[in-house]
Amino acid sequence: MSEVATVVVGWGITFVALATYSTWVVLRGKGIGQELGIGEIEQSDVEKDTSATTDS
Amino acid sequence: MLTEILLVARKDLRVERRAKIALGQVAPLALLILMVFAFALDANTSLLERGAGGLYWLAVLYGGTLLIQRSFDVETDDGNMDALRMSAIGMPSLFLGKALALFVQITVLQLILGPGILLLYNVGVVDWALLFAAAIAGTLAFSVCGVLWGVMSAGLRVRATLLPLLLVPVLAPVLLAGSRAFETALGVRAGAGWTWAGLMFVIAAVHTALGLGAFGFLLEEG
Amino acid sequence: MPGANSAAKMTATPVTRVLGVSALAATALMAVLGLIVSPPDVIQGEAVRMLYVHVPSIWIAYGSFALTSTSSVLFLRRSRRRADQGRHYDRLAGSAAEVGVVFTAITLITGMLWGKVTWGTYWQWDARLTTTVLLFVTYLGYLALRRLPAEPTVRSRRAAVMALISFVNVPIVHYSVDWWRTLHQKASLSVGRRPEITGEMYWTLLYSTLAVTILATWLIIHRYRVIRLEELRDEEGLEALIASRLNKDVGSH
Amino acid sequence: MDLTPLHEVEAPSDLRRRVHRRRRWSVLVISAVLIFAMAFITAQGLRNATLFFRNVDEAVEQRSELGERRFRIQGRVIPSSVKSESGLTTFEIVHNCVVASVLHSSDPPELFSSPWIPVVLEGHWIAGEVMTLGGNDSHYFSSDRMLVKHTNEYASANEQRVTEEPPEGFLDQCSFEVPAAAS
Repeated sequence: MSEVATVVVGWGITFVALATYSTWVVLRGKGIGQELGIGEIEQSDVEKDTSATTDS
Repeated sequence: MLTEILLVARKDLRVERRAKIALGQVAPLALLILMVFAFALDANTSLLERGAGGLYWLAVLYGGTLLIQRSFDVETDDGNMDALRMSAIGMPSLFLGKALALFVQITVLQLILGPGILLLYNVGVVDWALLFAAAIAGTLAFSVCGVLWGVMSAGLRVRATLLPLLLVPVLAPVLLAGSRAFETALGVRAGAGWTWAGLMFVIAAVHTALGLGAFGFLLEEG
Repeated sequence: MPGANSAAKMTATPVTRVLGVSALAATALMAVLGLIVSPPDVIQGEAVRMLYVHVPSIWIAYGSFALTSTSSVLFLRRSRRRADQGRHYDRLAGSAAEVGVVFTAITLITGMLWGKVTWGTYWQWDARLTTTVLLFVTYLGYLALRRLPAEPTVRSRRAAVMALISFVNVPIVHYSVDWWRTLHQKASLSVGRRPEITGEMYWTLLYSTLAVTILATWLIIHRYRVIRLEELRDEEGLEALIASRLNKDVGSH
Repeated sequence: MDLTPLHEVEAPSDLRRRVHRRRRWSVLVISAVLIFAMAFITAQGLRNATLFFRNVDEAVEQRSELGERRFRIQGRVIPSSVKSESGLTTFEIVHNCVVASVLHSSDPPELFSSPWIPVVLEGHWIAGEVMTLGGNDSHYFSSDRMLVKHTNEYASANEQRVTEEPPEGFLDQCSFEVPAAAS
């Protein structure tokens, strides 16, 4: 692999891993919140955060 | 305190002597593993000779893990843990006592494995003092770490897989140090065997200190 | 912070929303600085850009594990006085450890890629690499211990002790490059030594650390809240179970 | 499940104090032993026992002891000495003013071409007369594995050119002169 390809792969893995993990955390919180019937109250907040993380 | 330690150790050893798990099952199993290593490496003696130290400690790790598991299964069966807590024995004594009992058992295991590698792997000893020092240091580290991490997984339903997962990373340096020290003692590697033996003593000391401090937290359930 | 006893505090708050957006912006800027603005290295060329994810990741991992140990100590002190207290410290320890493990994994992966282009190998058993992978496995074990089905107090206490013991490895990992001869280069920055790194790269590295810190803080806060929700769910599930059992008993009589 | 209200089963205060005192004592012991252990490890230095590589000067010194055994050797590549021919690369490496000649038999990593780059080689000594910068030598190092050991120095390629000059102060004490590269 060339230097540039390595850098791209390395940064790519980092960002994908962090984005996946953040999304998982937020979605899980949202899921359990709904299950418990407290998600609805603050739903809009959760959604904002979801969109904020998945992009990164 | 010393009497308490001996009391705990004697209790564990008596349980062991009656059940004969260590001698009757674990030791033969460890010997079998030594044989299987020989098959895996195609009885290539030069390879076996060079790897003898490492294979020896791997067998000890395997047998030792079983013994550690066993040492705490005995405690958690039938609510023995509560009985122990209620007896006036102090936590440090309990920790040291159980470590002492494990030390004896692992030593017995090694007394069987030691001749095993000498005979099966065709190795000679060039430095007996180092060999014994390394064996003692390694056994100390094994038993102290074993008690500390054994209690961590004691009484949990998935302990059979959890204990090795927690124990192996901690014992990895001991395994490394033990293998290097043995290789020096068996004359297949020139190197600082005594430093490695020293490292195992340090690991044992650190874990003794940690165990003395932390054992109380681990046993006081709720 | 007597923690999360009202449900409304559970999900995102204005503060974390701001934090989340700034984490996003900060990491975007980090990519621009690290991948485009900062110069290539005189020897390593473009490969030097791995520095800006590799080094901040392990620092965040160290920091998270430090947070785990600190809150474990606080948890042990609290729960000693009363068994039902200090739960929030336990949750904090758990969330920080998980984030730490994620960043340790990133460090290992980026390190292997970087090693392939500069050293010419993905992996070597030198002191730094070996201790780092042990650190990773140890904290994986910690997370496994936290997940076990057991009484929460027992489990948390054992996990807290394990967190304390596991932290011993962190300084060993960090100083391994000074104590032993390793293939890995010495620490990029350390106290009391002149940084041997040119200005633009130095500032990019510091900025990347800041960006990743914001992201990690946001992650830890959210993970904390999710752990709290999981606990609530478990409690509620237990209550529902008891209720259904009671109903059945009433029915059968 | 334990239904007793927990605040009612608190230990009497004097008992608690005693427990606390014992705890403080054990914390002291722990930290003392930990510090001792750390000091021991650093002082005694496993650095000798865990040699990932030997520097050129040590490898030359321990030649008889090493014999034909495989080990890793570390030194900086002298740029003017590199010659490549039919898959074999010969060059000289230097550390602490001791020079060793190397015969390397696989493709070197990309960064090998940087002047004065430190490399770690895996292989063993072979007896044979060779001429090096440091004078005649009775052995050369036969290697089949090369790792480039980059340092923690980073410099912008925009500002600094790749120089053929040895790193500052690296060869100051040496008795030999290094000729400029043929390029």
